Amino acid sequence: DSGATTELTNAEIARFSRQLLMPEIGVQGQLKLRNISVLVVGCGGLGAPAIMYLAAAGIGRLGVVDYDVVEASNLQRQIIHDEPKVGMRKSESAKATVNRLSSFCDCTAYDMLLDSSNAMDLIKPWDIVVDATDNVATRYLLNDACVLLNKPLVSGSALRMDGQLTVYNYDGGPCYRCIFPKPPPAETESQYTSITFDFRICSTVPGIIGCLQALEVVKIAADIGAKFSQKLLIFDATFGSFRTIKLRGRSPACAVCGDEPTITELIDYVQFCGSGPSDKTPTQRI
Amino acid sequence: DSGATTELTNAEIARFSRQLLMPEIGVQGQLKLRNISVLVVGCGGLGAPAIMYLAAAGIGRLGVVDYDVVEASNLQRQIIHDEPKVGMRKSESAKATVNRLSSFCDCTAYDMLLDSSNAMDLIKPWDIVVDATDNVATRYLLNDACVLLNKPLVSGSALRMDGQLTVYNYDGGPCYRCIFPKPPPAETESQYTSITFDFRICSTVPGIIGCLQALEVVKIAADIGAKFSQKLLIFDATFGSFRTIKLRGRSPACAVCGDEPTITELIDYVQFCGSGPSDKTPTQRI
Amino acid sequence: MTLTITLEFSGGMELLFNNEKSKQVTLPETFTPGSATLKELLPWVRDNLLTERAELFMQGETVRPGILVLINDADWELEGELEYVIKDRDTIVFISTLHGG
Amino acid sequence: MTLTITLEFSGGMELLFNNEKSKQVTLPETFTPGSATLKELLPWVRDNLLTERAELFMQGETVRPGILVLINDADWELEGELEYVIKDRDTIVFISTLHGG
Ligand SMILES: [Zn+2]
Ligand SMILES: [Zn+2]
Repeated sequence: DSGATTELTNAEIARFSRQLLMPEIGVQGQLKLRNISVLVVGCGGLGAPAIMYLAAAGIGRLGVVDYDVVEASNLQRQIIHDEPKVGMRKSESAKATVNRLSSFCDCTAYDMLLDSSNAMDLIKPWDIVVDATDNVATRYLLNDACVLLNKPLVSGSALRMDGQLTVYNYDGGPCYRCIFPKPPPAETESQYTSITFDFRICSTVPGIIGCLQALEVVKIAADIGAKFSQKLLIFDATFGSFRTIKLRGRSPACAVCGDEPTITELIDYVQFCGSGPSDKTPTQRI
Repeated sequence: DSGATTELTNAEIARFSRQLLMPEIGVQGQLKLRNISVLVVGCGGLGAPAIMYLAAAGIGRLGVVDYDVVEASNLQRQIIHDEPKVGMRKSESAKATVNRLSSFCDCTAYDMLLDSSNAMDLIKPWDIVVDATDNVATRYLLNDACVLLNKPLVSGSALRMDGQLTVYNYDGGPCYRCIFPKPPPAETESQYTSITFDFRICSTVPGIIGCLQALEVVKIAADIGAKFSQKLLIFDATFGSFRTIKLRGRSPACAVCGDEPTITELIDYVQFCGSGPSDKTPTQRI
Repeated sequence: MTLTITLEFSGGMELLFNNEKSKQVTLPETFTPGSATLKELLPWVRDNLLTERAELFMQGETVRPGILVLINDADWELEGELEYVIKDRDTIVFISTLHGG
Repeated sequence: MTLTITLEFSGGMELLFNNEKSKQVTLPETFTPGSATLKELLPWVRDNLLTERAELFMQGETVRPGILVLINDADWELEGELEYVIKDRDTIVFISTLHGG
């Protein structure tokens, strides 16, 4: 970091006036947003609104990561992409949208598949990480890297009419492994997936969860305090119900964040989970 | 309406595959989205995500209404607009974004200030109305017009760290006037506004409420059933808390939707409220 | 025997009440359990907790138009409004309706 | 004396339980109030309510990894997990963690 900015320019004051006059944020909070860096992993359904609202809110530096290409079937929910961008790298498409939204945001696109060989180097320079991915192997990978590098991880997920949100490795709270020490068994996953329609998703559900991820990032960045450490928000779009439940605390026995961790560097997550990020679920079965 | 479409094209099946395979929506639900028309009044903080997600989800016809011009200070939260669009009419900017997002959505822009002389003609052809406005006079105007024309009104609002959502005039539930027969007294409003910082707003709060409005519209359109008739969702972004409260039912004594209505055509809402949509709140006081 | 209730202020109402969003209060003995109603509570809240001008909270004997009152998460209209008899441990919420967007 | 509890299924778990999201059940008399635990409840739920293959819900004597159990809106780990003694009117939620986005 080459020196934090200590004053807002007149252009920034005009741009963020409605927000920086809020007592919760203020000029100091807006400066914190300006000086922080956020890495969003996944430019899909969750990443789309999260990235757009983070750029709009005045986050100074954004990294956007995806290894995939924009497909027509993404546009039903991934509003950061659009029809002219079909075929483009998702990370580049997301960066182009950010550049159009705000010249106050310095955005870097990473067209890459995260794995244990590259995750530490990628994540190290960033202050806050957003998990907007879509597979269990990458979720464990991101979790372990964030614990090893001591970064808060704002985690969202969405499927069918369901959404979940929590913040890991923040404010003394648990990490993903504290809650889920073992991944779902690979041998039952494909059957579970086919029963639960794990590839189907309502347009607006990732929108709601992604916006909430952006809000949690803004609150961490502005030092207002995220409220979803050791708490899980469960959204059911069918009933329009939100439920917040209390999670266990950090586990002293956790393999990565515990008192005597057995995981001190990244492992092979595809092997650990029995499936990887590129095992795509079928999208067109009609 | 010149004949509803009864089959999805292959392009539509590919585009909406992830959604139309959901049992809650299905091909029949997707066709309903395709054949319905939705009018979004307000292309600001709430309208931005609502319009984008409605277009993405496959709503066949969208009307977008605003009388204002895109300003730089809007971009902190109104992600449907961007820097190259500063100075453009908001309705035209919103339509341009919709056109880029989806060629399956027929979008019409209305650059106009709604009042009692034009609201009935504007609203009449649409199936569902979204209240994404920012002032009390237009909220009463939209409510009365929707009651007189028998349209469901999906109402959202956002301010500071607070958001609210409800659906009026739907499924036998109350209208806005049933809950609030009288507008806030004009003589205390300016003081109340200055105490409560009524012009300040966190970026992501209208994002969350606007997404929820889009979800309620999709559920009404696909006949899944909106869950916020006679219910009010209250979101507090400081605590990350959502609370759903039960509202009174339709009031037989309501001046517009009651058993013996006294309002049978639109009235002068600026006079009724003592303030109008163009009484702008200060946005830059530093 | 006294009544202890929770008062909550939301949607901007908290800014009229010293920016406190939630407050547990034990009502004075003039509030008789079993008969004290919201009609008595409103002026007590105004006189004891409100930190801004009275007319921003009350008009006549009820709340200013635009304020919604909730009794244990239900619209007070469902509970008898001013005639509602306060019960121990009730939660009463004053919420300002928002017009912004 | 019997135990009546509410079971809820969320995050996709409902699709293993006949697509029912919420079900009130009265447990048979083999569940002794004051001593019956979740260790006994899990196989009963599996044998009486599950409509898909057993290993999608349980592995060994506990739930399949990836399923979170909530007792009255708290992570069951805070309540003793399998050793938790069921109380009348408890709400037990089985929720599948989502990986999608
Ligand atoms: Zn841990
Ligand atoms: Zn009415």
